[in-house]
Formats: sequence, C-alpha cells, structure tokens
Amino acid sequence: MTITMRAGGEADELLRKVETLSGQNLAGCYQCGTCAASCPLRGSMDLGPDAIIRHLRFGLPDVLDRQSFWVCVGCDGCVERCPRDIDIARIMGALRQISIQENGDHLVVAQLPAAALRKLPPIALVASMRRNTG
Amino acid sequence: MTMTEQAPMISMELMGKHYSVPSGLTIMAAIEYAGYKLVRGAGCRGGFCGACPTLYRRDDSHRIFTALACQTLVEDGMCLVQMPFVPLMTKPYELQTITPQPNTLLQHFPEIAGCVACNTCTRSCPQGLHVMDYIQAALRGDVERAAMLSFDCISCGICSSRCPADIKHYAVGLLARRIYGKFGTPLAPDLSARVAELVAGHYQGALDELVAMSPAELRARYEQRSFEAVADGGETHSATKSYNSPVDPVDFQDEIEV
Amino acid sequence: MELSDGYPESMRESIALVERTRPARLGVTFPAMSLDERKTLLTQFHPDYKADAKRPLLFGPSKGLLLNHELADLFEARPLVRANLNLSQSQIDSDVDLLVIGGGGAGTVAAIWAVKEGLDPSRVMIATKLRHGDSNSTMAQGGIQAADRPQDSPTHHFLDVMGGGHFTNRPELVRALVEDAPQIIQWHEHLGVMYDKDAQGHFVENPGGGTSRNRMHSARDYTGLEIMRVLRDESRNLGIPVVEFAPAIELLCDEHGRVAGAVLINLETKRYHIVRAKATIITTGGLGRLHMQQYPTTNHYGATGDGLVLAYRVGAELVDLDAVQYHPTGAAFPAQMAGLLITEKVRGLGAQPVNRNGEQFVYPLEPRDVEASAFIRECSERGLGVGTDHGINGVWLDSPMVDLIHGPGTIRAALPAMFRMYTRFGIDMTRDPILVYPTLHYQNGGVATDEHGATSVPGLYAAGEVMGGVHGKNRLMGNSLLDFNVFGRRAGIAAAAYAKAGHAPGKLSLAHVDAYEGMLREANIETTRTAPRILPDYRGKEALERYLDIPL
Amino acid sequence: MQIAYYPGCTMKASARQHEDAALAVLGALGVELREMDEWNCCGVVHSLTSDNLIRHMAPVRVFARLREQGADEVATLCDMCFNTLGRANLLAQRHPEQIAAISATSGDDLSYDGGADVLHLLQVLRDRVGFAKIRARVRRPLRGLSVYPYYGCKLLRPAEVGIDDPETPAVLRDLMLALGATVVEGSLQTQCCGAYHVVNRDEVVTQRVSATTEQARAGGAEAIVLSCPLCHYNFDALQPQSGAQMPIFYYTQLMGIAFGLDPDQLGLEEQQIALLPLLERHNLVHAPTPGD
Repeated sequence: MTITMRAGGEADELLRKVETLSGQNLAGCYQCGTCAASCPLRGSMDLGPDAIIRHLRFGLPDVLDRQSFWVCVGCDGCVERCPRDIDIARIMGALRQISIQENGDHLVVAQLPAAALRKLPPIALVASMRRNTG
Repeated sequence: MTMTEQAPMISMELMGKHYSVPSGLTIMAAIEYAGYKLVRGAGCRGGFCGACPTLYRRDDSHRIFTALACQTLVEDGMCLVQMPFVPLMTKPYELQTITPQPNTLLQHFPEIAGCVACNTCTRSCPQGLHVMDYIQAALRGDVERAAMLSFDCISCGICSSRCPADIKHYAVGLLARRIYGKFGTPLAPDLSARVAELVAGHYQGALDELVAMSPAELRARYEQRSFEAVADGGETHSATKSYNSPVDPVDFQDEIEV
Repeated sequence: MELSDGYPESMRESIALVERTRPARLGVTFPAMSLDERKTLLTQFHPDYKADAKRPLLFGPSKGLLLNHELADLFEARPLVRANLNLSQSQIDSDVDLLVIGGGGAGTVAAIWAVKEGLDPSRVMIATKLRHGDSNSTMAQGGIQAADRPQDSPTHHFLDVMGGGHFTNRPELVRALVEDAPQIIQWHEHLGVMYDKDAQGHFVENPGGGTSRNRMHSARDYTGLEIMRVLRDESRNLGIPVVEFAPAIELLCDEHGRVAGAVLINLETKRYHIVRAKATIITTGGLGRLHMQQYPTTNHYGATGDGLVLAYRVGAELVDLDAVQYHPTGAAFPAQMAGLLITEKVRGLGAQPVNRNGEQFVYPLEPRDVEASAFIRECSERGLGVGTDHGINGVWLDSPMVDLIHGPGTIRAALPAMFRMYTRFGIDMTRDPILVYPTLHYQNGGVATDEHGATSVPGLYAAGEVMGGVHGKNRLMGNSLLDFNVFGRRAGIAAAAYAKAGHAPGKLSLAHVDAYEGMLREANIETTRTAPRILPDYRGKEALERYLDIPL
Repeated sequence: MQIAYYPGCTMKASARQHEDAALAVLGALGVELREMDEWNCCGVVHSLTSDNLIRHMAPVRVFARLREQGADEVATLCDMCFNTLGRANLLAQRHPEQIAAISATSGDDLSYDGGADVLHLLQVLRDRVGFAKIRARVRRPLRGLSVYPYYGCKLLRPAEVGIDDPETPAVLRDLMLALGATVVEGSLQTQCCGAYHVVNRDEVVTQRVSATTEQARAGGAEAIVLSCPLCHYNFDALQPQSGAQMPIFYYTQLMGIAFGLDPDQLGLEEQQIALLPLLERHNLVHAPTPGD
C-alpha cells in the first residue's frame, strides 16, 4: 500500500521548487530528528530542520514566513550526520532564495550601523549579503 | 569637413529609428548629423567628462557594448541609445574626520561586499579600467591599489548601470583616491615651508616692488630671467619618478586590435 | 583610405623623415626667441592680428574694444527675456544668499569657500548649464603652477606671468595669483587631490611654455579632472545645492542697480526660474564654442561665453577680450580628433615640434601665442606643414622622444589620457609622432574685476575664465587651473562677506534689459540674433534643410 | 618550499595579525607563500542552489587567475576561503558544464577543470612540513598553557573538502601538543560559532560563543586557539557581551611564541581581549619592566 501525502496547489508548487533548487528528495527523510539534535542554532529557530521538511512535504502553510532558514548558516553539521544523506543546508538555501525572489532582500545593507561596519571582517558582510540578498 | 562629405554612408539605429550617416563620424557627431540637438549626452566632447555614455548592440554579438559617444566611431548596423546619467546618492562624509582603517571604504560603501566578481564593470568601462579589481581592492581595504586602478575614471557611470550588485564604483574610487591623496602620500615638505614663508609676509616687499614697476622695467627684468632647466643642466624632476603612476596600466592592446 | 598603424602612406613618408632626424635632435633644442622676435612673429601670424577678423564694440562701458566678429555678434544680440517679465515677490522661485552661475571649477571653489566663510550651504545655489563639473576645468590636462620649490619663488612666477601676457596683465591680479598659489596646492593636498609625488612627498614638477622654473604640478594628464572631481565631491559633501541643465539667461538687478540674482532656464522644460540672491558670482567659463575665425576648439560643449554678455548687460566692464588664446597643439589628425587638446605637458616632457622634413623650427616651450604663431608660419608662409586629406595642415609633435628621454613607459604613466585617445583611433604615440595645429583654447580676457573678484557692478562677482585681466593678452600653461582656484576662492569669500553684510535685494528689476535694447538701437544694430547662445549647433545641414518648427 | 598564496580579503583587514604571524612562522620553517598578483574575493560561502551560477563566478575566477599565473596549487589561511574554493573545485570536477556556462556568461575565459589543489595552511604544516619538524623548531615550549582548540565548521565539513575527521578532528590538538601546550577538548569544538549572523543577528553568535567559552573554561582551558578569521572575530569581539574574557589565539600566534619569535611580528595587541597577560603569566613573553 502506498500512501502519498502531498498537498496540491501552491504548497505543492513550493515543494517542487525547493526540490529543484536544492537537488534534494524530501521524501527520503524519515524524520529521525538527527538534524535538529545536531543543529547548534536550533535554539534560535522557530521550527527545526526536520519540521521544515515535514511542513514542506505536508504542504503546511506559511513555511516561507518562518525564520529557521534565515537562522541556518550552512555549517553542515546536520548534513554530515543525516542517515539519509539529505543536504539540509541546500533545502534551507532553496527556501532563502525563494523568499528573496518573492519578497526581496532580507538584509538592508544601507541600514547597517556605521560603527559595526568599521570593524566587521569583510567575510562576515560578504557571507551575509550572499545569504540574505538577491 | 571634406572627408565626411566624401565618406560612404552607413546605417545606424538611434533610439529605434534608422538614420543614414557618413562613416568616419564619432557616434556623437553622427547623432548630431541625424538632426539631434544634444542637451544631455554631450559635455567636454573630448573623453574627459563622462557625459556621453552610450549603449549599443552589433549584429555580430549577443552582447551590449558600451562607449563614450565622443570617442567612438559609428559603425554600420550599430543600434544605440545614449544614457542621460546614472543616479548616484551617497551619504555625505567629511574627509577631515576620517581615520583610514582597513574597513573605511567598506563602511562607506557596504554594498561592495555584494560584488560577485562577474567583471561586467570592467568589460563595460570605456576607459578600459580594471574596475572589478579596484572594487575588490576596496573590499579588502587596499586603498592605494583602489586609488591607482581607478585614477583614470571619468565618472560616466556605465559600470554602475551594469552592475548586478548595484555598486557605485566611481564613488568608491573617488573616496579611495581622496583618502590616498590625503593620507597615503607624505605631505610635500617644500610646500609647507613656502606657505609658512608667505604667511609670514616673506615676499611682500619683493612683490610690492614688482607690482609698482613700469612695463619697461618689467621687460628688462623678464629678459634677465635664468632658466632652471638650463641652469641645472637638464631635468631634475622626471615623470618616471612619479609616485602616482599607474601600477597596472590599462591594457590597450585590445583596443589597438579592434 | 588605407591606413598603416593609423596613418595614410602620404604621411608615413614624412614620419620616416622625422625618425631619421630624431637621433640628432635628442638633447639639441631650437633656441628661444627674443621679445622682439616674438613680437614680429605674432603680428605677422597670430590670428588676433588678422586684419579683417574683428570689429569694435559699438556701445556700453567697453565701447571700442576690438572683438572677433563671432564674439561681437554675441554682444550685438537681443536678450532672451523682456523687461516686463513678472518679477513680483510671488514669482520668486529661489531666494538665496549667494547664487553661483556656472558649475565648473571656479563656481565650485567659490561656493565651497562661501560656505567655509560662514554662509549656510542651503542658502547657496550653484546653477549650471550642463552637469556639475562639465567644464573646461575638467578637461585641463597638463598641470597647475605654484612656486613652491626652494629654487623658485612667487616673484619668478610673477615675471613669467607678466611676460607671457606681454606685460598687459593687471599686476595686482597677477600678484594675487602667484601669492595664493602655494596655499591653493596645500588646500588641495588637504582635500586629497592625488598630485604626482615622489616617495618623499615632493611634487613632480615640470616646465611649461614660458616658465623659467619647473613648477607645473600634475596628476598624470588628468589634472583638471582630478581637481574637479574632488572639488565636486567636497561641495556635495558640504550639501551645496546644484541645479543642473539650468543656465542663467539674464541677470536681475534691484532698484539700486545692484545685481540681485538671475533668471535661469530649465533646458528640458524651458520653464524659467527666478532666483533672488544677495550676491551673485559669474563663473561661466570661456567661449571656444563660438569658433572664432572658424577654428576648432578644445573647449567643452557649453563654452559659449554666456557670462560675458550677461555681465555686460548690467554694466560690467570687459578687458583684454581682443586677445584669444589658440593652443599651439590641437590635434590635426585624425579628423575625429580635430581641435582636441594635446597637452603642453607632452612638450614639457621633451617632445619637439618638427616640420614635414623632420626639422625643428621653434623652441618647444615658447608662450602659447608665440608657439602657435610659429606653427601657423611653418604651415602657411614656409609651406613646410604636413597635409591631411581632411584639409587641415599640421606640424609633427615628436612624441616618441618622451620615452627616449625619460625611459620606456613614461607616456603611458604620465600621459594616459593622450595615449588612450590616440589608441582609440589606431595611433600609437609612443612609436609615431602626432600631428598638431593651433586650436581655439582660452578666452584670455573677460569681465574686469578687482583682486577679490568684484566687478564694477555692486553685488556681481566673477571668477575663472570669464574674468579677465590676470593673464593679459596671453595665458601661460598651468595658470588656468590656478586662476579658477585663486579667484574662485577670493570671489567666494568676498561675495559671502557682501551677502553677510546684509545687502538684501530690493525690488527685482530687468530695466537693464530695456536699456541694453536701447543701446542696440542707438548703435543702429538691427538684428534677430539672441544671446546668450547657451549651446552651439552642430546639427547636420541635410537634417536642418527639412527641419519644421512645429508646435507639439 | 614555495607555494602560491591566496590571502582572501579578511587577511588584509581584521585578520592581519594572523597573516603577519603566519608569514613570520613560515619564514622560520623555510616556507615561502607567494601572494597571487591579482585576486578577488572568493565569495566566502558556497552557493547552495542549482540555478545561481553567477555566485560561483568569484571562486572560479580565482582559479582561472591562479592558472593564468602559472600555479597548480594554492594555499590559504582563511577557513571560509578554503572551504569555498574547495567546494568550487568539486563543482568544476563534477559539473564541467556549469563552469562552461559561467565562463560563457562572463565574457572572460574562465575555463577551469577543477584540477588545482587548495591547501589550508594547517595541511601545509601537518602534511608538508610535518609536526615533528615543528616540534624541533620550538624554542620556548608552551609548557603549562592550557588551550581549547576550536575548529568551527569550514575546516571540517563537508568531509570531502575538510582537512580532518569531521567528528573527531586532531590537527589543532596535535599542533598544540607539538608546541608543548596542554590541550582541553570538548563537544562544542566543531560546532558553528554563528558565523555571519554577527552582521545583524549577533545574539545568535553571542549565545554560541558563550556556550563554547564556558565549556572551555569548565575543562580548565585558559585560552581558545582557532584558525578561522570569522570565528576569531566572533569569539574576540562578542565574548565580552557574555561577560567572559578568555583570550583567543590564532594557532600561528602560538607557534610564533613557541618558536621564540619577536612578539611584535605576531600582532598580539590587535585583539580586543588581551593576550599578553596570560602569556606573561606563563613566562612566554617578557613582561615589560616598570619604567621600560
């Protein structure tokens, strides 16, 4: 017996987009939670990485309104440990990109305080712009 | 000019309309030949002011080409438009209050962190400058290199209009040069000495005397002048010693081959 | 036309002669002329002395001044606005302390110093015809003079300036010029202008035509561009408002005859804009685009002498406008470059002018009018010029000598703008000489002022190329960048003081426009010409033949 | 030994002390890093989505320039650069068609086959120089100094790019042992520091920094030693917000101390949290005498 749990319409569209952009098959996830347990930034996320996958697969609403994929910096801790070899960082990357395409930049560079800019390592700013702006 | 009257006619497409113009004209002269009275799009007419940035296509390439209308010959089949200007807004700064740090340029222009190294700016620069390299130098705080590489910039803004990261290259280069000019080179020692002399009124008497002289007296003085180059037996100040020479001269080879 | 490395075969033959004589010419310079020889040459060959090229000004405070016909036309022309323009309080668009007309070097310097002198930047306005900085200032390549080395002094500089101007200069203006020069360079250093320096900070200083000391400070051959873009940046950072594409078409006076602002015109909407100002500075630059005696010009597109006619209409005096400077080295080939400036720095670095046979015929660094006259003589009377197929003759400037004297790479490093420009047209000036002929370059004279830029009319100041007197009948290289800085600063300071002294304008008036029309009538000048000219017209005659002026 | 060197932007900005110390230490070991003539920022992070090719242009251009300049391997000090370049290498090896597309779009020749080796300086030290040689060069062993090696992410993950075992790395530990230091280890050594969130979400970073320094302190460490300039900035600049003041060393600085190099070459004063008091306590640098 096969049970297909897929949402139709917009949510299905989002899932397909995420899968295309990330190159990952979300159906492969068996929800063991290793990613969430490994994530050093889980405490700052509003939904664990496993739950993000679940919400996407079930077509639950408002995934793009979550903060989790902005919090993920792609440290690859979960990726190393995923027993299903899913590159969760790429899923988060895909969500960031979709959000930026739909809603614009997540970081307004012109509003960063001058005092911080005076000291920051260039790599911090470059990385932040690459992850948060289109 | 007689040459243009004899020159074979070619076809150019200006803002969507075809015009037949003599070959051998600059793009600017061709636009005027076609009947346009330029208000925007012309300035010094000699390649120094950046008022005439032009975008064009050719049928042998998929790319957009860029040029200064006053410095580029019109070509048969060229499809072109002039850009009035590229909007620029920068936050005001006071150079006097800046203390140069590695992040000074990044602080004033954080958007340079968005450079993806696509090099579109460099390819679009009508001066042939290595624009991307000077933005990269700015990103890592190398003010001297940013200043040297951007020195020949005429602020036409083409780079900025083409940049996917919306960088204001010419403004970055300008600040780099001002910081380098003010802080990166030693103050001229003779100059401050001379200014001090002037402030102390050292030359008042001699100048009073000269101002009061009749033309005949002045002529006599003038004829008696000694000449430095002769007196010193040649050049003492050679341009090759210049501190401010381009570290990486523009690669003109491409332009020569075209 | 078959070209070999940029030149046709006919010119290649002459280039071969230049190459042949080059080794023997290295280190051997043609002797300089005496003052008497200069005078003879000038009267015979300089365009200013051409018999039928001029006519006297028939009216006004400088009546009798001999002007080239093209310039005389500008004064013998009707104003663009009528005296009955509504100037009531409600019609005033901008009310400022200081209006600066012209956004080139002089205007920008004046505005900056007016603010430094205490004017509120928002109460200053720069109105300019094209974009802020589009000006001859930006195009100046070679350098800026200042006597700042121990072996030099302001007195040497003074003598050089006076001699260059044939002792017709106003000495008190020359004194201001040479005395302020070192401080101007120091101010630039403070602003971050990137002058060429050696590792210890000494400026690289070269000789220029007519200078007895090496005092030419430069920034590669983009000296004017470098200074202008720094000044523009400084003025923007100070928050000084600039209105672009808005030239002044008439000055305004008040009922006391003081200048009190101007009528500007938005070049795109053609809507006029009335500015009331306590003080007004004219910094409109020069007049090359009037193409005196049909000469090509080095000048920028807006150099149509507007400020001269505006100032004359309110009664300001003019001086030395009978003399116009033809720069000896305008490009003569290729046709697309005709008239463009070849900086004097090329000669300063050792390139010799030579004729068709590769022979020297003049000291390379005579004052500009003398040098230009010698070129004209070589091409006309002596018939030793090099012909081109677009009808212009020229003499060679043996540019490859620069690298031979100073080492390979000098041209690229010290003259990148020149090198770039020739490269664009297929000529390598490090290998081949370049062809030059005099080109209309500078106004020399202009509106008469005192050493603080004040004209004879209260409330009106002038600075930069539009102002006259400092250069007499001939300006030396490197004194125009200096001039606009020195007198821009002085005029800015003086005008700010005037504005602060509470000269609030009374009722605005254009009565002087009526008076001017009256003078035209009295002089029996009937014309449909209008002035200021604003922009020259280069539209093709084929297009103009079918031009219909229809309402849209 | 001579190796082409790609510094990356931050070595010229906030991490100059790391570069200074590295060059000094390598000089002592007879290794010369030759900085590339012209280079651009690598892009710092690997682009994670399939359709965003322009973001790969920066690292690919670095490789194209490296090849133009006649080199086949390149060393870097920065963990971010190392990781980004390494992952771009994998992309070039596995997806030559994407490199071809990048090259065609750029209008420049950016053809690159993924064949250049990217070396982290720690690899050079471990695999080329050898820790035995480093131990032999020590003049002033870091005896009694207890350090907590912090790896972060980019040195280790993904495993195909990393220089050590992603779960139980040893390179910093072994290096510190070679210098004579005492090593304290803990579970947070390989966890992310919060990275670029320092730009606009610094509470995330502060939380990570505070947890890690606390673990180090609890284990008896007096200092943290690390490699990545972004980690360094985060630990050094944001630690005080959590009330801690544990000194943060680049491993190159500790090598320089142990080699007995002039402390002035090691940029010891360029941190927010002072390093000298700890070194003085262990007699590893000469304490300035009063009136000096």
